[in-house]
Amino acid sequence: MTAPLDVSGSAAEAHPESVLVGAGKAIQGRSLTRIAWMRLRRDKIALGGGVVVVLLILVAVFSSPIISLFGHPPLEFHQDQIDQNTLLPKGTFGGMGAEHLLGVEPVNGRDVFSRIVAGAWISLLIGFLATIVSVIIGTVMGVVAGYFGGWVDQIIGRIMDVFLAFPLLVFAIALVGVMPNEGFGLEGDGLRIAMLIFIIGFFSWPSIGRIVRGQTLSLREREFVDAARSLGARHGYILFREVLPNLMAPILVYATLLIPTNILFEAALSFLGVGINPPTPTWGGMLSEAVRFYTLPHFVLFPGLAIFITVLAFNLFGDGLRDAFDPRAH
Amino acid sequence: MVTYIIRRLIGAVAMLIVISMVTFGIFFVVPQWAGATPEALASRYVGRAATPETVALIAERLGFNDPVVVQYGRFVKGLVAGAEYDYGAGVEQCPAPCFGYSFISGQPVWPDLVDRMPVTFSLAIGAAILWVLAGISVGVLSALRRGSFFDRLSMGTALAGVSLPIFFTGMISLVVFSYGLGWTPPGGAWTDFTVNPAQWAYNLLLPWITLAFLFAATYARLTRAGMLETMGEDYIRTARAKGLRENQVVVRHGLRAALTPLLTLFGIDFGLLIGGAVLTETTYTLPGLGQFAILAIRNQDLPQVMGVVLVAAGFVVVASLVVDLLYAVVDPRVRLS
Amino acid sequence: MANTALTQTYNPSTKKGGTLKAAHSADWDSLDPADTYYGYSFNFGRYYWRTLTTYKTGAGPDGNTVVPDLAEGLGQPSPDGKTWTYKIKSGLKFEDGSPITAKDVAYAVARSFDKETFPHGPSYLNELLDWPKDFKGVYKTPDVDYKSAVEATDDTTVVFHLKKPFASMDYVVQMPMTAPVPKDKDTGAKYKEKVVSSGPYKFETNEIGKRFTLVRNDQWDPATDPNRPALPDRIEVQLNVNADDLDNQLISGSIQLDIPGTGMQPAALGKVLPDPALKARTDNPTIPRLWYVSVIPENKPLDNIACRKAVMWAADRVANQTAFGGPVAGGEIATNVMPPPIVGQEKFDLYATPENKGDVEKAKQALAECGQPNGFATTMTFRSDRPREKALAEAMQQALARVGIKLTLKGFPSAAYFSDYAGNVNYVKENGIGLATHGWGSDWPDGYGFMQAIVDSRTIRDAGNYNLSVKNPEVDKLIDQASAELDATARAKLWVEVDKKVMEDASILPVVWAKSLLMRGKGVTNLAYNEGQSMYDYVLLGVE
Amino acid sequence: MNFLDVKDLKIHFPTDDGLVRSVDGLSFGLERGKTLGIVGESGSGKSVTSLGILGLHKGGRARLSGEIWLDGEELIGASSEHVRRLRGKKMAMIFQDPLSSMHPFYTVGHQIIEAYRIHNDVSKQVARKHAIDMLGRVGIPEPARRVDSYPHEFSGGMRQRAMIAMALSCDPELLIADEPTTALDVTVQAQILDLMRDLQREFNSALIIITHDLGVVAELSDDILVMYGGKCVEYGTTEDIFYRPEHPYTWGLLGSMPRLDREPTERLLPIKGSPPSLINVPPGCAFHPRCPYAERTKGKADTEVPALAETEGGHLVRCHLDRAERQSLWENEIKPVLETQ
Repeated sequence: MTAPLDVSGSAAEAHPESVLVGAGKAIQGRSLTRIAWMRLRRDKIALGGGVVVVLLILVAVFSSPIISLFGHPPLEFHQDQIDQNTLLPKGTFGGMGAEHLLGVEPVNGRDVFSRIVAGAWISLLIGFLATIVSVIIGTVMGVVAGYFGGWVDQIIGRIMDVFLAFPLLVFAIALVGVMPNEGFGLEGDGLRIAMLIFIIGFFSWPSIGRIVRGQTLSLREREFVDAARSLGARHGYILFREVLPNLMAPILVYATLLIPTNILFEAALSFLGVGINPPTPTWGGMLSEAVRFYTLPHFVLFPGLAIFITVLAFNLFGDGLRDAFDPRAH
Repeated sequence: MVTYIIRRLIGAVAMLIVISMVTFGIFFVVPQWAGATPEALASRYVGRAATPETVALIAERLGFNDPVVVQYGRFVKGLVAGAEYDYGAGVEQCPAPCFGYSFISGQPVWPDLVDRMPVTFSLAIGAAILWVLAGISVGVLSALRRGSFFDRLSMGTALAGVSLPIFFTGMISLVVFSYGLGWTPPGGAWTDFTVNPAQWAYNLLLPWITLAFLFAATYARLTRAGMLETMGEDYIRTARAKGLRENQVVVRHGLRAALTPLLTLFGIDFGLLIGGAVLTETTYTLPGLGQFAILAIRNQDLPQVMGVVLVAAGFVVVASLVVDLLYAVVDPRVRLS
Repeated sequence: MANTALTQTYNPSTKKGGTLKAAHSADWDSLDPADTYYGYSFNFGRYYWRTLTTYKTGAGPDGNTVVPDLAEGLGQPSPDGKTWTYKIKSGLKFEDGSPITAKDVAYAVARSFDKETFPHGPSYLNELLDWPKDFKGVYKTPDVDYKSAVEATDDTTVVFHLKKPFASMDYVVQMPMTAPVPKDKDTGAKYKEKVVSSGPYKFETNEIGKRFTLVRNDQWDPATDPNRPALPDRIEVQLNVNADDLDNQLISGSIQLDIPGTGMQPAALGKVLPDPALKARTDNPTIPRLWYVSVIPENKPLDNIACRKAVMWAADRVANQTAFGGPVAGGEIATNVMPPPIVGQEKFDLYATPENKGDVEKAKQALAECGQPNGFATTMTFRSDRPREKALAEAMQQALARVGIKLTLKGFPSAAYFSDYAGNVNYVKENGIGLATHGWGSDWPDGYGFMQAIVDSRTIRDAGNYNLSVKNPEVDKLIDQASAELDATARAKLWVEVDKKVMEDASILPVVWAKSLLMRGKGVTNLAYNEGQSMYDYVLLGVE
Repeated sequence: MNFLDVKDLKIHFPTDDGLVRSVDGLSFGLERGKTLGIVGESGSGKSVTSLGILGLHKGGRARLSGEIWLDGEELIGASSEHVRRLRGKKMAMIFQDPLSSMHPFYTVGHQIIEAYRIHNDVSKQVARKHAIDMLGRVGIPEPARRVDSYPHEFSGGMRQRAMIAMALSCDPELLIADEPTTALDVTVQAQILDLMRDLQREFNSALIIITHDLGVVAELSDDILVMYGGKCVEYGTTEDIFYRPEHPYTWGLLGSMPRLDREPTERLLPIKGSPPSLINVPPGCAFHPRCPYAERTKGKADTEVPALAETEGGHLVRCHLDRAERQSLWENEIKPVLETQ
């Protein structure tokens, strides 16, 4: 938040904008993106979140080399590390050490570090792509509702209400539970991931939809849209050339904030046992196994921390982004 | 006002119909795409080593041989007019609203749901009280001391709070406080309020706090944002200019306006929660509606799934209606028409 | 000492009184004797029902044999093995004081026929007895006389008429379908809410899905019942208790009995096994249950026996055992189908490999023989809500990868596993399912009781199959031969033959003969492991 | 000593971007029964000044210095609590936008009653009668009924009347009206201004009217203070400002006055550019970047801050130009343009 004058509200007369405009020449003429970037650069915490996000993406993208450097293949068994009777890792702290950085899993002795690194890939992939699905559906629905208004808006509003009233998690579980294992030319993990992306994305669009609708409503009343309309521009032209470009900033901001929500959604589904099929590692899936082995701190903590750090980083970055684009929306 | 309520109720019923159709579709149409026959569906619900004759009998009895539309119609009829259940030695009436009989237990669904409501209600109400109190007070204090150490600390904690999945915090809390320190009861502990209120509260303490922490984080963030916005409003300046004491300015003029938009959110959150706190109940193995829903889905017990989904959706619908009515009371600018 | 209760009665006592506190981590399928099919339910039910015969109580190999309960002696077969007659004792009474007669037993058997009302119960008698064509159960066709199947020829004689000779009738009638039900108190599917007791205890309260309590039934006459000492005054049962919490309560002593008796959760194992004091309180029997992988010959290339053998050779039995819980909590590495507690079982190993870790060379040879020298790809199913089956699938995937067999793993919910997926003929064919995780426990400890349901190809139907892999006419022929053989020793030999045929066919990959790690409750007296029940003998228990 | 004396008032806000000097050395005085108009563009510091007088910056981030004497009491050094007691009773304020300045959730009556009861220990019934009375006095028809209406149920003019009623409910001796008519229709504007004049006479209070529009203060004010960049650039009687203005900025303001005979957007003497940044105040005369006559100072305007100098009879001007030159510019160049038509 960089609004210069915010004196617990009492100096509201000295409005931030007047100062910004007055501070004048330096800032005038710069695009909203540039201003946002300037604000963001000053927000150390958000930048920290952003750096972690970038690191996580790098980890996910380069998971294979990282694993081959520091760990073992995530599916490889190391039952020599396991006590045959209790099925728990023989070593202290879950077998943590140079060989297995974060210890090994009970029963089969798979390397926890490698599985967490490999899990990053799934979490981020689903988080990102599901968000894209939500953004596409949400933007189309929001723009259509906001731009055309009237009964179209009414119907879309009702649909959003239905989604809000849905016990979504229960529903998603039911849906994933009865889904077939082949289809759309995909099978196995590929189909499963595609399905999770679609289901999570499909259930998360109303939040974006509402925001886009609101923004479109206000954009529709602006002069430049009026001007374009009075010049006889077609709906398509106005939507794509006038409305959508102006929606990019809010969409970007709320998409960033939706990613962590979707990552949590995926983790919850995996936790409840309806995520990706084993043995492909996911953080939620690891946590659900940890329930049975709750006495092993390394097995409970590391996947949980992985989720926490990822979600927190996205939240920090998204919050900063939002403040940068619209300080008063906070 | 009355017409508004009636209109909203009609809308709510329409919404529930849509939800019930979609649920029904998921459980009947999707498996049929996958090639399930009535016998295959029926064989889910019989004991092991059932003969083909048994399976055919069960398929007939559960009505799987009828078209989906007829099956759905029967479900709706049961809801509206009640249904009859042949228990062998006689026929039992299941009065409306009859959500049918569980395929697995053969018991009517509704009493089972009613049975589990107190658990979820207790969980939701207790947690709601905690998170509203904690979230709002922290949010208000943060807003008033903006930029202070308290503000940074509490907002940092809140952001961490919204980033922690409840099945992780729940598990950690159980491991530490129940299995480690032995301060709190283990997962699954539940005592009815009417049996022993102290034990009831003691058993729910950990789930309450964990669940409340998650929501309190969100509410603290929103309260703070709302407070900051409100305290910058012109009417707050007016109130100060009148010579009103600062605490009265905050409470009478600031808080009321800042919290009103939270009412809607609270309605939906609370409505969703009393329909089943799936993750919390799973983590703490509490025998509430959320756990019921998960078990029903695992067992593919359609009448139970339909029952719990509709009840849950019904709660949200009712909660949002109540909230909208309350909103009109709180904010005189809102007209119900 | 660990394992004491396997061979002798631990802490023997005849002291009466006290309350036995028991808990269950889930719920009963039903408390109705006609509608239940769990071992613990058969075991526990004897508190409130009596059947024609019952397993001999107590520890040791005798526990596998049946002794009379309601009946005065074991069943009398007719020379052709198609009629079995049981004489019941006199002076028996229901909890309301009314006498128990042969009619009540016959009625109970007849009512259990109605699988629409009682879908959970076993259907052996439905298939074995010669029911009239027009009989649809005592509720739908109350006027049809069912005496062609079961009849009470007088107050003390029950006669069963079978469709074909059957040797193991004494084992079948120890199941609760023969527990008497008074016709005038029968409320069909609602009977489970108020079961009329014929045993030493009766229901005081019964909140379905939550808890129930049993108290003494003063109409039960101990003189008629040498099997049940009936020590506690009261038995309290909690249902749907958190499994981890249940273990902890059992360890700490706040409950004394874990009703399902299938062993402890991993967290408790990690606590109990390393602790000598706690370990001393455990018993670790092998139970008549096999965990196995069906190797389904339905799809290519597993229709070729050499490819199935490649799977046998490639599997890492130690990894499989670990996946299933290790040698203590999981079980003994299984080398053939029939588990050791089955009467007449013989252990043999057609696919012995060094250290049981599999033999890559032999597997590759078999693959070459099958025409798939580089391996092949197939799919393995498991029940997603069962962590051990999941671990087994993962272990199989790792082991088979060594020889180039690529497994895709697919988990399904238990509820629909047999109906829609692994037991559904079309699904298996269309989705190229090659391997499927299964488990099977015997209903009684002889070859028929264990094998028939999982190796007889004639039981295969469209959906809901437990067996899809063993489809061998020779096996079927041997089964018929064994069923009709009235000589016990010869019969046992025939079942071993069946076992060998199946293993030669390489259509079942045995994983473990299950063992359960049972913990004796604190303050429990007179405790013994019963082989027939594969659990502690519940009716013997007393409390200090 | 005047009833109100403001001496060298400075109100600064430290921000991430630097120190914002919203008000930078402002002095003026005002007697009971007199009216002062403070005129300037938005951002010139006029509203910050009024909030400063009311003590509404206390507790915030603002840094205040200088002296504010109200009826013999110094306010900047006084405790917040003391100033709070004076607020609403001794000094009251009317805000620009009556809709946003009244709490939307409370009835108009409730808000007036609240204002009255803060400073008067009376029962609710008494306060309510007083509120109805006040509403009647500001010209609201059927006050007994309208007292229970919510602000959004009033028209804009009515709301402003209600706002005035609220401000006057405790007979304040100093009344500050911040752009009291900006949000209103032109016809309503006149009514409100009339009302304020009448009420001021009735209550004999000192009145400060803050506006960007000289037209608003023309008839009402005794004196006028022109602010630019946080400083006073010209001060004088209304006659001084309208007939003998000496600061080029004042000329610009006069030229910007909307007149009934012209389009509202038409300006005679537009002031080019935008108001100065309060962080990086231009060196020298704050107005010089926009001043058409700046070059006549031979560079002085760029470097040296002009002093506020008295010309005659209390007329103060802050300008580097000679007085003679200013007078001649006014007479020869500006006045003729303003008087066209």
